[in-house]
Formats: sequence, C-alpha cells, structure tokens
Amino acid sequence: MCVGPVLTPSPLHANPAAQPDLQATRVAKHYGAFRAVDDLSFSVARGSFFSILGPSGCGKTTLLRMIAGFLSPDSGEILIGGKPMNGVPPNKRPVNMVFQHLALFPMMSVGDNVGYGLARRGVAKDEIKRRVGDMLERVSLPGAQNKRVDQLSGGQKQRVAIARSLVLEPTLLLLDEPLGALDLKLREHMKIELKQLQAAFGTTFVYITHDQSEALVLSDHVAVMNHGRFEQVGTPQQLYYEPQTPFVAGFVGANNRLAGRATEVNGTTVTVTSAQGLMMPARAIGQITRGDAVEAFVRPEVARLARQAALLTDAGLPSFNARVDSLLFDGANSAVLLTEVQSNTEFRIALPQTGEFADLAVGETVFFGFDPQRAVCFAAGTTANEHVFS
Amino acid sequence: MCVGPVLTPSPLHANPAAQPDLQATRVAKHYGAFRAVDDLSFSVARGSFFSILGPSGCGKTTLLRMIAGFLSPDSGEILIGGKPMNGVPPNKRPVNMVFQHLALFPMMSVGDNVGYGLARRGVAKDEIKRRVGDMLERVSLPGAQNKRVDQLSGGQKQRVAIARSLVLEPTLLLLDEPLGALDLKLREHMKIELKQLQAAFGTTFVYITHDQSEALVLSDHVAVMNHGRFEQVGTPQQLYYEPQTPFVAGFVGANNRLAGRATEVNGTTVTVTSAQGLMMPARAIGQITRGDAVEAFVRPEVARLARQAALLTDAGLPSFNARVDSLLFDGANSAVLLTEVQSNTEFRIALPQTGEFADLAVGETVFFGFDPQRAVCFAAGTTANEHVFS
Amino acid sequence: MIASLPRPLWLRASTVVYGLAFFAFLFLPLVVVAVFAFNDAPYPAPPWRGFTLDWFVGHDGSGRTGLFADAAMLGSLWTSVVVACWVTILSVLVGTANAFLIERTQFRGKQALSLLMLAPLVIPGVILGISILAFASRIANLADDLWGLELEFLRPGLPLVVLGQFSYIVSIATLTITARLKRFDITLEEAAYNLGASRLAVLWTITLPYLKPALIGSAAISFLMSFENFNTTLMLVGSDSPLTVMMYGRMREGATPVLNAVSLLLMVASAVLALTMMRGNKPGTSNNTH
Amino acid sequence: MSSADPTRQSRHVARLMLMLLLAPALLWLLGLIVLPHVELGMLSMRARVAPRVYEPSLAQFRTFFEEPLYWHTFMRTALMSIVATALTLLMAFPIAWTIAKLVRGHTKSMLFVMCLIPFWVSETVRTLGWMILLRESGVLPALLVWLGVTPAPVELLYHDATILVGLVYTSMLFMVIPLISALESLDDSLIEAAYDLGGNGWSILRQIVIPHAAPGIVAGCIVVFMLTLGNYLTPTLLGGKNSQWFTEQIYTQFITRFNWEQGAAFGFLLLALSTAIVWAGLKLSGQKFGEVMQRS
Amino acid sequence: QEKTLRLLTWADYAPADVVAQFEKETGYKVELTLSNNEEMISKLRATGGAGFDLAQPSQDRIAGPQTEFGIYKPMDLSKLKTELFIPSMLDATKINTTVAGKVYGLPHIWGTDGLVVNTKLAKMENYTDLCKAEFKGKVAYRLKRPTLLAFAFASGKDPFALYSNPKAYTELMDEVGKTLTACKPNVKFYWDNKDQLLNGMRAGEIVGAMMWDTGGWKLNNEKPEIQFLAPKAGALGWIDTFAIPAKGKNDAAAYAWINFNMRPEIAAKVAGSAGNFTASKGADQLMDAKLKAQFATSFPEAALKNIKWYPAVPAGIEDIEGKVLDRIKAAN
Ligand SMILES: Nc1ncnc2c1ncn2[C@@H]1O[C@H](COP(=O)(O)OP(=O)(O)OP(=O)(O)O)[C@@H](O)[C@H]1O
Ligand SMILES: Nc1ncnc2c1ncn2[C@@H]1O[C@H](COP(=O)(O)OP(=O)(O)OP(=O)(O)O)[C@@H](O)[C@H]1O
Ligand SMILES: NCCCCNCCCN
Ligand SMILES: [Mg+2]
Ligand SMILES: [Mg+2]
Repeated sequence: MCVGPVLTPSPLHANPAAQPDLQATRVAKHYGAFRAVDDLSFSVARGSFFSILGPSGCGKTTLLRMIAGFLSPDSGEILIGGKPMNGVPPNKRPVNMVFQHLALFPMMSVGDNVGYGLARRGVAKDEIKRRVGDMLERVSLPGAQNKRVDQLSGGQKQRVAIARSLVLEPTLLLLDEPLGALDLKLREHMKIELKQLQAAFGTTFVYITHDQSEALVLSDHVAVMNHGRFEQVGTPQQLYYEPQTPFVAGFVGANNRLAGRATEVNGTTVTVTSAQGLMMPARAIGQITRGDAVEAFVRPEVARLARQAALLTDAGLPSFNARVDSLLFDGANSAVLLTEVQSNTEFRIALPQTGEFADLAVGETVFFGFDPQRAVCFAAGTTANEHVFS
Repeated sequence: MCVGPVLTPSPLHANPAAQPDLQATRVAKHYGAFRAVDDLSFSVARGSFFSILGPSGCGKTTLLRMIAGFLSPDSGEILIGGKPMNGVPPNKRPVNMVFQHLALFPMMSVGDNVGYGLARRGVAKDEIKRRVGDMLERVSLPGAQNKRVDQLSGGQKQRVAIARSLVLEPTLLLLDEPLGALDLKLREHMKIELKQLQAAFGTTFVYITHDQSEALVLSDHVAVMNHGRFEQVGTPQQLYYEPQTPFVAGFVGANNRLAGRATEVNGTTVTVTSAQGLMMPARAIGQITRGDAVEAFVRPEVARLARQAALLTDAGLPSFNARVDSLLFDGANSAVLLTEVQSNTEFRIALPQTGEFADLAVGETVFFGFDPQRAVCFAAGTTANEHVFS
Repeated sequence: MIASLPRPLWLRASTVVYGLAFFAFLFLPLVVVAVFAFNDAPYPAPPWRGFTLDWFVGHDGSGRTGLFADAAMLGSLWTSVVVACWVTILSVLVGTANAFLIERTQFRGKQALSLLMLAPLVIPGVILGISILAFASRIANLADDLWGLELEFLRPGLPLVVLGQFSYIVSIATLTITARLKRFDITLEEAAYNLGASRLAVLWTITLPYLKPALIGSAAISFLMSFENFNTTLMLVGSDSPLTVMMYGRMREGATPVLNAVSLLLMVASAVLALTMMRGNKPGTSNNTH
Repeated sequence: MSSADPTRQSRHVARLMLMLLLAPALLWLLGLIVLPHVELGMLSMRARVAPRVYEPSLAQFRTFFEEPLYWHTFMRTALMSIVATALTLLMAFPIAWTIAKLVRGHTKSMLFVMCLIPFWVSETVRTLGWMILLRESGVLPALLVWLGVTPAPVELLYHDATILVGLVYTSMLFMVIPLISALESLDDSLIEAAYDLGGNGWSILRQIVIPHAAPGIVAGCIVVFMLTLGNYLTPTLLGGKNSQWFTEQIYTQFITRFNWEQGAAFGFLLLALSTAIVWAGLKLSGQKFGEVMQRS
Repeated sequence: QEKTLRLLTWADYAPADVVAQFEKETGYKVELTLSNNEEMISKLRATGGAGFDLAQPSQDRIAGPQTEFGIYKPMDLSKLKTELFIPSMLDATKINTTVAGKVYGLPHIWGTDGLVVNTKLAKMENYTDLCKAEFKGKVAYRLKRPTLLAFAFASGKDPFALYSNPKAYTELMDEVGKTLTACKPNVKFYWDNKDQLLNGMRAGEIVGAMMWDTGGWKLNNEKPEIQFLAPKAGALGWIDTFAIPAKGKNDAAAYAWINFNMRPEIAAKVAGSAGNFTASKGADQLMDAKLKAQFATSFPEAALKNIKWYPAVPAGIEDIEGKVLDRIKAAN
C-alpha cells in the first residue's frame, strides 16, 4: 500500500491488516541549500515490490541510503517493520541492500560472500554452511560456494549479491539500480529472473531505477521521483495510462509532446494549439480552462497510420497529413518519424506489429490520427505539488 | 549491393553501375587453429550503410581490422574503391575508422583532433581551420574547436570521432560498435543521429554491432555473422521476416523457439512436434522431409491471444491452451509469459498495443494461435555453409 | 610502433639488438660479481685462476677468511636485517595510517600535508642524514645540558639509522598503500556494514584484506630500500655498521672476493624472496585486475 | 571509515580517529623532516668566532660563492645529473616501449622481471661489479688487450664517463617502471587511430605518446635526477680522485672537517638546487608535483 | 656495573688474541670499532663524546677538537700505572694533549709517515719525487693534512713553525696546494684506507706512495723490492694515544685496558700486529727482530734525527688546510 503526500491512498492487493514494512513520514535531506530529498512521505506494503523511478540526480540514492541508515534524514521519520530507525546504525537495521555495482567482496569466495552476514551475527560454522548452501540453491547457483567472484558471469554475480542479502532474512531488501551495469540482453533476462525471485521469497523489495521499462515490468507499485519529490505513486498501468503530471507522461514510456494553448475546452476534451499552428484534441488531466498554457502527449502506439484520410475520419478520429522523414525498422518495435505537413511538427508513430505499412517509403505522404481520449493534456508546469521547484 | 558466399546476390537500391566501395574475396584470418574470420566474400555498394551484426567473439573486429589494415588476412583479397589493399599500411588506405571507445586524443583540443588527419597530409593551416570549422558545423558542434575532449558529453564525443574521420573524405568509414559505451537513452538518440549523418554525407559506412536493434534501424544491408562466417546478408526486413538460418531467426529480434521433429510435411508447411508433445505448424525454410530434426520459431508479436479458442479457430489459426505465468507490463512493449498447458512449453507473447488484455491476471487460462506462414522452421543445425562448425 | 601496426624489418631487428645490449648492460656487473666469488685469487679480478669455495667457507687458519667465518661481515649482515625489519614495520604501520588519513579524512591543510609527505622523496639522502643527525644531537645535547639526561638513541647508532631510513621510506609506503586504498570501492565497506558487521569487523574482514597486496608489496619495498640504503645510513651510523656501509669500507680497501661472496648471497636471497613473493602475490593481484 | 552521517557521537569518534591518524604523520613530518631542516638552516647560518662560540652569519654561504671550487663542483654535479637523467631516459624509453607495447604475455612479464632483478641487490654490489669490470686490472681492460684494441690494460675507472655509466645503471629501474606504467596506460587504439588518420611514427611519438606519457616521464626524471644528485657511493667509488660530487663535499665537511656549519650550508644549497631544477622541470613540462610523484 | 668496553681504534691495534686475553683476565667484553683520526673525532663530535669508552686519536689531534667540542674527559693519572710508559714519550704527549691544565691523552703506538716505493719499478727519495712525470697514474697518497705537511717540508719550509701564524700558514698551504694540484695526474687514487693502498702496490698498479712505515714494512715482508724510505725532507712522526670520551660509561674498563696494554709483553704483541713501535717501557726487547731490522734500514741515524714530530694542532688550522684539500680534490 502506498501513500503519496497529496495523492489519495489506494489500497490495492496488499493485505490492509498487515503493517507496512516501510513507512516514511516527511523525510527530507538537504545538501546545503539543495533539497536532494524533499519532505517525502510514503509506505510500502509487506511483501510488495516497490520501485522508485526517476532521472539521474533526482534523489533516489539519497532516499535509499537514508532507509539503509548510511545517511540520516535532516527531518522526518523512517519506520521499518513498525520500528523507528532514528539513530539506528546500518549494521543494526533489519534491512539489506544490493548495491549498484553489487559490491561483492572480491577477496572472498562466493560462499564466504553469502555467509558474511551470518558470520558477523556469530552463527555457527556448520549452520552458516548449511544456510549458504540452501540459499545458493534457491538462486539457482547450487555448489558455487568455492568459486571466486571473478569467475562468475554478470547475471550470476547479481544472484550472489541478492543471496548475500536475502540469507539474512531482512524485513526489507533495498536495490539500487542493480541491473544498471549489465548489458542489454542480460538485463532483459535478469529483469524476469528478479521478478520471479521476489515472488518466490516474498520479501519486500524497494527498487531504484531510472529505466522505466524495468520499473514497469517488475513492480507492484512505482513512485516516479523528480527533484526530490514523488510526482506520482501507482501501479505501472496507472502511470502509463493515467499519468498525473507532464513529467510522468514524458518519462514513463515513449511519448510525443506538444506544447501550446488550450484553444477549446469541451468537458474533459481540450483542443491544444501549438505555436506552429498544429491543433490537437486530448483528454484533460486536472483543471484546464480556455487560454491556459498546456502540454499534450500522445503515445507512438496510440496513433494510427492511414494512406487515406477517410479511413481515420470514418473512424471518428482527427486526421493529420504528414511526410515520412525516416523509417526506423526494428521488427516489432518499428516506427516512423513523420513531419506534420502544415506545422512542421515531428511525430514518432509506431508501425503496427502486423507488418502493415512495411512498404512505407521516406518522402511519402500519409495520414495519422488517434483517439483523443488516449491523448492526455496538462496545464503547463503541473507537478505533484506547487512548491517542488523551490 | 551485397554478395554472400552461398546466398544469391540481390541488387537493391544501389546503383549497379557504380563499383562497390569495398570488396572482400575469400578473406580468412586464423589465430592458431582457430578461424576468427573464415573465408568470407562480400561487397559493399558505394554510399550504403552496411552493418555486420553478430555475437561477441564472432570475428567482427577481426574483419574490420583487416579492412582498416591493422591485420593482414591470411588469405583472400580486399579491394577498396577497386584497388587491392594487400600490403598497404593503415595510414595509406582510403578508409577511416571510428573506434569502439572512440580513441579521441585527450591531449588535443576538439579542433586539433578533427584537424589531425589534415595536418598529417600537410594541408595548410588556414585550410585546416576552415575545413575543421565546416565539419564541426555539419555534425552540429559549431564553435567547439577549442573545447577539451573531456568537456564533451558522450554524444558529442561520438560526433567528434566521426567528424575526425569524415573530414578526410574517406572512401569508406569503418565503425566498431561506436555506441557500445553509451547509456540506453543516449544510444537511442545517437542511433537516429548516426543514420541522418550517413544520409547527409553519403559516405559508405561499414558498421559493427552486436545489438540487433541498431543494425536493423540503421542499415541498408546487414550481414549476420557467427563463428567467422556470414549466416545471412540482406536488408533488415529480409533478416527479420525471412531468416535463412535458425541462428538468424534467434539472434535478430525476439523469438520463441521450439525444437522437435517434422511429423508432417505439407508443401511448405511443416508440423513440428516437440519432445514434450507440443505440435506446431510452421513454414519450412529450405528442404525438410518428414522425420527430420527441426527448429521452429514464432515471434511474440506474431501470436494472437484469445479468451475463447473459437476466435482463433474461426480465423483458421491453430489454437493452444495456456496458463498465464507472468505479466510483463511495459506499455507498448508489454508481453505475457505463458505455459502451454499440455506440454508445459513456455511462450512469450506480445500484448496488443491497443491495451486489449490489459486485465489479464497471473494464473488465468487463455488461448493463443498464429499464422503458420509467419512461423518459420529449419532443419536443425542449418547454417550458411556446412563446414562452419569445424 | 605497436604490435598491430606494420613494422619494417630493420626496426624489428634493431629492437631485438637493442634489447640484447640493454640486458647485457644490466646483467654484466652482476654476472661478474657472481663469477669472481669463485675465483681462486686474492682479488676479484682476472685472470681466472681456478674454482674455489674459499671465499665462502675459508676460515681463519687457511689465510683466507671466507664469508661464513667473517664475523664482522656476518654481523653487519645481521645488523642490516634488524634495521630493515624495524624500518619495514614502522613504514608499513605509519604508511597505512597515512593512507587512511589521506583517503578517509577531511581537515584543513590536508592537501599541503599530503604534498609534504612526498617531499622526502626529493630530498637527497645525504641531506636527510645530516639534518636528522644535527637535529637529534641538538635535542640530545639539550636534554643533557638541561636535565643531565643522556638520550642515547639520539646519538649516531642503529636507532637513528632506523629513523633516518624510515623518514623517506615511509613516503614510498604511503604512496603504495594510498594508491591501493584510493582504488578501493567504498561500497564494499558499506555492504559489509549493511550486512551487520561492526566497524572493526569491516576494517578487519574487508579493508585490510583488500589492502594486503599493497601492505606486502610496500613491506618488501621497504625492506629492500632499507637494506640497500647507503647515503642516509652513512651519516647516522654509530659503531654497528649495516652491510652497505661495511661493504663500502671494504671496497675502499680494495675488495677481496669475500665481498663477491656476500653479494652473491644477497642476490640469491633477494631472488628467492622476490620470486616467492611474486608467486604468492598472483591470486592477490588478480583481485584488483578483475 | 564508512560515509555514515555524522551524528554527534560519531562526530566525536571521527575526531578521535582523525587525531589518531594525524599523530604519526605529524611526528614523522615534524620530527624527521621539518624540524631537522630548520635545525640545518640554523646551523648553516651561524659561524664559529671562537671555540664553542658562534654567532649568526652568512659566512658559510659566502665561502661557497667566493671559493670557485665549491660552486664548480656544485654546477658539475647538477650538469652531470641532468646528463645522466637524460641518458637514462633515452636508454630506458625503447625498453619500456618494448615491454609496454610490443611484447605480450609470458615474454612481457619475463622482460619486466629482468628489469627488476639488478635492483634486488644493493648499489654497493652493483658498483662492485662495475669496479671489477672497469678497473685497470679488471675484466674489460683485459678483454681489450686480448682483443688487441689496447696494447696494455687501460684504467677505465675514475673518468666522468665511468661515473655516468654507474649513475645511469643505478637509476635505470626508477626510469623504466614509471615509463612502463605510463605507456601501458596509453590506449593502443589512440595510436591506431592516429596511424589510421595518416600519422607516422615520429609524429605519433611527438603528438600522442609523449604528451600522454609526460607525467610518467617527468616522474621518472625527477626520481632519477634526485637519486643521481644525491648519490654518494657511485661517484666516489667509480670517480675516485676525480669524482667531485657535491654530496662528497657535504660528507667531507661533516665527517673529515667537523665543520657542520659549512656542511649544513652546502646541504641547503644542494636542496635549493634540486628544488629549483625539479621545479623548472615541472614548469617546463606543465606537470604537477603531487600527480607526478604518485606515478613513480 | 658495565660489562663492555667500547673501543674506538685503528685497525690492528686490538689483535684478537690480546682482546681474548683481556676479556679473560678482566671479565669485560670488548666491542671494537675501527676508524681513523677524522672519523674518530667526527663520531665523538656527533655524539658529544658518547657511544665509546675509549678512543685512540693521534696526539696532535686531541687538544684542538677538545677545545672546540669538549669530547674527552681528563685522564685520571692516579688510576694508571704511569711507570709502564717510556717517560720521554709520556711527557711529550702530556704536554701536547693538555687543555686548560688537564691532560687528555696518553701515548700508545708511534710511527712515521714516509715513502713506500717499489724499488724495482721506481726510484724515489723525497715526497716531490711522487710528482715526477714518469710516474703518471702510478702513485698514491692521502688527500689529508699529513700530505700537505710533508710537501711543505719537502719544499724546504717548516709548517709547524707557522701554526701560530695563520696568515703565513695559509700562504704556505696555498703553495703546497698548487704543487699537489699539478701532481694530480700522477695520482691513481687518494687512499684513505691502508689496505686499499697495499692492494694497489701488491698489484703493481702503484709504484710509490706516501704512507705509514708500518705498511711499507708489511709489504716488504711479502715483496722485498717494496721498501719504506724516510724521505730527505724528513719522515713525519706520530704518536697514537689513549683518550677517554667525555660520555664514556665505563672508565674503569678503559683504565684497565690501558694498563693491560702497556704491559710490555702485551704492548709488544700489539706493536707487532700494528707493525709499529710502542710507548711501553721495555717492550722493545720483546719485539720482533725483523721489524727492528726494517726500522734500522729505513731510519739511519740522520733520518731518525730528521723525524718531524707533530705538534698539537691549534684550532682553526684545519680549516685552512681543509680548503686547500678541497681545492686539490676539485682541480682537474
Ligand atoms: N554529498 C553530497 N553533497 C552534495 N550534493 C549531493 C551529495 N550527494 C548527492 N548530492 C546531490 O543530490 C542529488 C541527488 O543525488 P542522488 O545520488 O540521490 O541521485 P540519484 O537519483 O540516485 O541519481 P542517479 O540515478 O544518477 O544515481 C544530486 O543532484 C546530487 O548531485
Ligand atoms: N590476437 C588474437 N589471438 C588469438 N585469438 C584472438 C585474437 N584476437 C581475437 N581473437 C579471437 O578471435 C575471435 C574473434 O575476435 P573479434 O575481436 O574479432 O570478435 P568480435 O566479434 O569483435 O567480438 P566483440 O563483439 O566481443 O568485440 C574471438 O574468439 C577472439 O577470442
Ligand atoms: N697524522 C696522524 C697519523 C696517525 C697514524 N696512525 C696510524 C695507524 C696505523 N695502523
Ligand atoms: Mg543513484
Ligand atoms: Mg569487437
């Protein structure tokens, strides 16, 4: 269950009776005059996978390090498993962390790495051996105890780092962009593996990333962070389909953005007119009145291509005439870059996965349109809270 | 125009009258008994963007270094601009190279980097200055002459590296995974920029990558390389839709793979039966007779989901019953992992971009099917040439 | 140019020739020293008069005092070992502390202090020797004048030799250890801390093991440097001469092959030491290269 | 230790740690470096007026400047040190290049170790080797006679060239090591890129290699220069009656003349000279002392 | 109760058997440090007179350094058996080593500085013969004050007479400096260690040298053609002494060593080992006949009378000499 400061709490699949594993209340951290983490409140339900998604420098690591205890908040309170953590040093907190570059101990074997925390707790040698063996089996690395860390592949290292934390049965596992260092293919693979691991262990994960695809695929809930604040907290679907701020709309998933003025407001449908004269209808998010400066977004896969305008207008969609600039063939992810003819505005539009329009050629003129209800429009500069850009 | 050894030459948009800029005939390079590049012949048409795509260690760099002159082939001949290059040292070849880590000279300013080659040719100072200025403008870095290399962003460095080579007006520009070191977002961006640069300059590009998306988006022609040989040479579309070998099918784009035997052959349609008993129809590529060991591939976006089997069978598609294992919500790229109920075979299937099936839940049972003509099937172990795995 | 670029034959040939000449230059003196340890003549000079082990095993009675009967030589060898051990221990300890000081603390003047730590490397050894000698004797004289206290360790002698050598060898140890500590990924410590280790346990189980190659390396360098030191030592010795000073004295007498014998012994000992160290170091160094 | 936030208690701990770490460094630097040099400075600026009576004076420095023999030796030491440093650099560079860039794997580590071996034994031993080789009754003169180059054995010791040979030999390692590490850190692809863009050996050396290796070159040169300038053993043993090394003057003043005042002044002058030359070297090459020394 | 005697002395002045006998008789353990005049003084200067219990500088080099640095203790004559000394030598030494009315040195071994010549390869009579053109690169001497003094005498002057006149002394020394500078090409090396020179002469690299009588006689035993000659200008006569460092910790042992050493039979042994003569009364008779014969050959009556004994060096004189020596060293 996640509670954002100005967002309504929305109890979803977590058991509402259970206490949240992590609760932060008005947590803030300043570096000089710079607010790295700005008065954040949220909670993470037991057993859920919670991601914090945001661009570089937005304060994700700072927040995570406060939870782990490496930093102490300037104000506010952090509760883990219901207990306040003020003044509790990192080695006494029921949290473990998987570091961005994993921080496996290179001078120790895999087994010693995984057993490190247990040894520090004074667990008996035999017991450590048993539990390390079990844990390695659970992360699909049975018998890897005696390997050296540098003998492992990237994905195996990943699993060792997670095993090393999970063997301590923490209330909370923190992960700071753990896939950041892996290459493309491996990252795709580890994404799925991580999701399955979390499901299998049932441990609460708090996961940091700047890769929206990771956050969407992995999480039960995602908080989109910007400038030290949460712009929106919700399920991946909510963020993708119902962005609450222009930042979220632009950051989560690919999007075409059009800035302009609201020249017509009709219920929740707004017509946006750009400086170049492009007019585009969209669904209003929040209060918008005629004449407001606005930003509208339409996703590449929401737009439809057609060789005849009639095909679009017949379906009740607006229709734009555009020239093909560039074909970006990429199998199922193919797209075209178009320039709307009258306003010279560039659009990226996904090609249908059916292979239709595979014969499109650069320079050709086509039409495109979209369902205005699936395009969104915000008053310019909308953020989660007015005083964010202080 | 590209000629693969066993593949039929297919003149596409290049002017057939023009001489190819690069021609390789039976080029080979061995390291001890290991054949890094194995008897390759191909040619690259003037002005085209030619990519060599293959997994790590397949011999891409070795091939490129032979073209650049840093390695000499053990046998075979390389012609550049029609002239044989045997014995011509790298500094005398009309080729320039953009190195994987760019190899910008850190001890020189941006201007000196770009002017380096001209200075070596003894071009007058003023002339160098003028041409460097022009070139920097063309790569959108006007006035960057006096910057230090370490003051540039990753994308800017990229452009300087390309400018440094292009200012010499080479017949051929070689690029060795130039985007490999960049981060995700920047790579996406530079991909498009690189394509536009090549189009603007008209220089022939030979581009190495192990990222299939890069190869598809950028190239006129792509050679898929494996174990020192080309498996297939063709346009991106040919590779994606008409893979000639299982390797190409598996390497280019995501694909579900099913290994089994051909239990029925009906014209070009083969029914593949896996060891677990799953039966799946597919289009045969090459000669397949009943009883052959085969591999079939079907792309995630080719399969269709349905809640009722009838929806599929009515459309004339085969229908499989499957349980939802995992939902991978990723906006337009969302997919589900399914397990076919009878054979326990895992499939990855793209969710329609329309948002249909957004309500799918883990554990639910659904049906899926696909057009057998859009699934491909190969005799197991098909490669470009029998003696590849020597 | 580099291996991947074409190199003309003459260039390759001259590289080989130069290499051979260079290594001949490096090894000739050592070979000569070793060979003449076995010459059956009273001076280490040609002609070759036959093989003998006299310069190792000869005893007082035989007219040729071999190395193993040369009490003064053996004594100075031992003195060198003792001095080197002290210098090594002190240098590694203080060097480690310095490394942590430079890498892990913040205070005003740190920059200046860390530059000052390098200064001993650019002070000629003789000057280090005389300045320490002068300062130590000033303090000792002062203590004597004021309190009638005889601070013997401040008078020329082994303690002062140890201090003198330490004064610049610790700079080298500091550099070596700092360089490794700089490359240390601090998140390893955080990870250990996060896994429940106390600060002391972090130091003991993570940081020091990581530093181990540098500690061993700087210990070896310190030992070798101390063992070889002459300039500083010469100014600070009292009645016990370390080996270099003793050998210097003997060389001015017109060396006998005993010097060759002791030199050969040193060569063998340091080769054995260095080789075992390199052996033992291999897995350790691979830690940081991967 | 770790970068945990300083709470009040941990701030105390941090302070204590700082003090504990600072103590040995300060004891060392003050007790063995700074104060001794202050003492040396004070010593150099006093003169004996009567037995056990001294007064502040610059007499020692005056002596230095008035007596040509002192500054002659001084300049000679500086010049020969510079020459020795340059020779060492010239000799070391091809070897360092070979080891860093031309050979691979086993050969590489073998050559590297071969460079180290001579330095596992002390300078005394190495000098002994040269004396056996070069003295009139030594190996090389005998060889020259045998080859018929000279009719009788010639004395090869006690020449300036001999001193240079000894100094270069003794310093070689300290040049080779920083050079190797500087050259190794030069990415091969930079050289390839330069070559690919039309550069040739000489221009690449000048424009790519040397600028890149400059810190290593300067580091090697500083260390070698200091070792040479401050050397005592090699010049005195190999130079004999003609050694005329400035450290010898210092030694003489301290040991055979008991004239600590004069010796201290000489010491200071040598220190000033070395500082000046090192500083000039850094300025000319545009390098920073701290960065350079970390490479040596 | 201190158990060791730390002795700072010349090579051969404490032969192993003598030390063993002393240790057995007294229970003290002897720790030897071998040195020469300059190093003895400089060591004691650096330690302020600590670190050793007994030193053996030459008699002329005591008063000056004592005045300057206070590195010795006065001798307690009551602890000594003065009757063991040859009275004339004792008296002469006492006079030369008295500072502020206190005696600081007692005589032990005496000898001379002269020419050692390989008579087969060279003919020499005076110090200046070392500088003859024919001996280019074949002679050796020390670059120390005795050489300056010797060449001063050889030039017909009496440097000792000028000790009290620094100016005149400086002039004389400058002149000698020029001679020696001109002589430099003849020098193979400036020896400062006896064995270095002896080895050079044995090898034939050196045909003539200025050195101590003892060295000459020693070589003469090995090669009869090598002889010690008293030069025409006069041999320089020296007496090495016993002196007690200011901060010696074991005076008792020091006195014991002196008394033990002056016993005629011991003194004769030591003198034999050093190849010189001793200040011990009655040791003469016990000495090696060969040595006596060599002495007789080297010192005919006239030469014996012509020996120039070193007077005490006043403070300041060594500075003058030092500069000249440096200048010679630095010349090309
Ligand atoms: N010790 C510090 N002193 C001053 N500013 C800091 C400090 N640590 C972080 N910051 C600043 O605080 C902001 C947030 O940093 P933080 O590391 O939390 O970002 P992040 O979201 O984790 O970014 P990334 O995705 O790049 O890791 C950044 O702008 C950073 O520059
Ligand atoms: N000098 C060499 N000696 C021996 N084998 C080599 C050498 N250089 C390359 N190889 C081997 O040849 C094969 C091809 O290497 P190459 O560098 O061309 O691969 P690549 O396709 O560029 O791979 P990557 O994508 O990882 O850069 C590899 O298996 C490599 O191990
Ligand atoms: N000027 C004094 C010379 C003293 C010589 N002592 C010689 C000792 C020889 N064994
Ligand atoms: Mg971060
Ligand atoms: Mg490659």
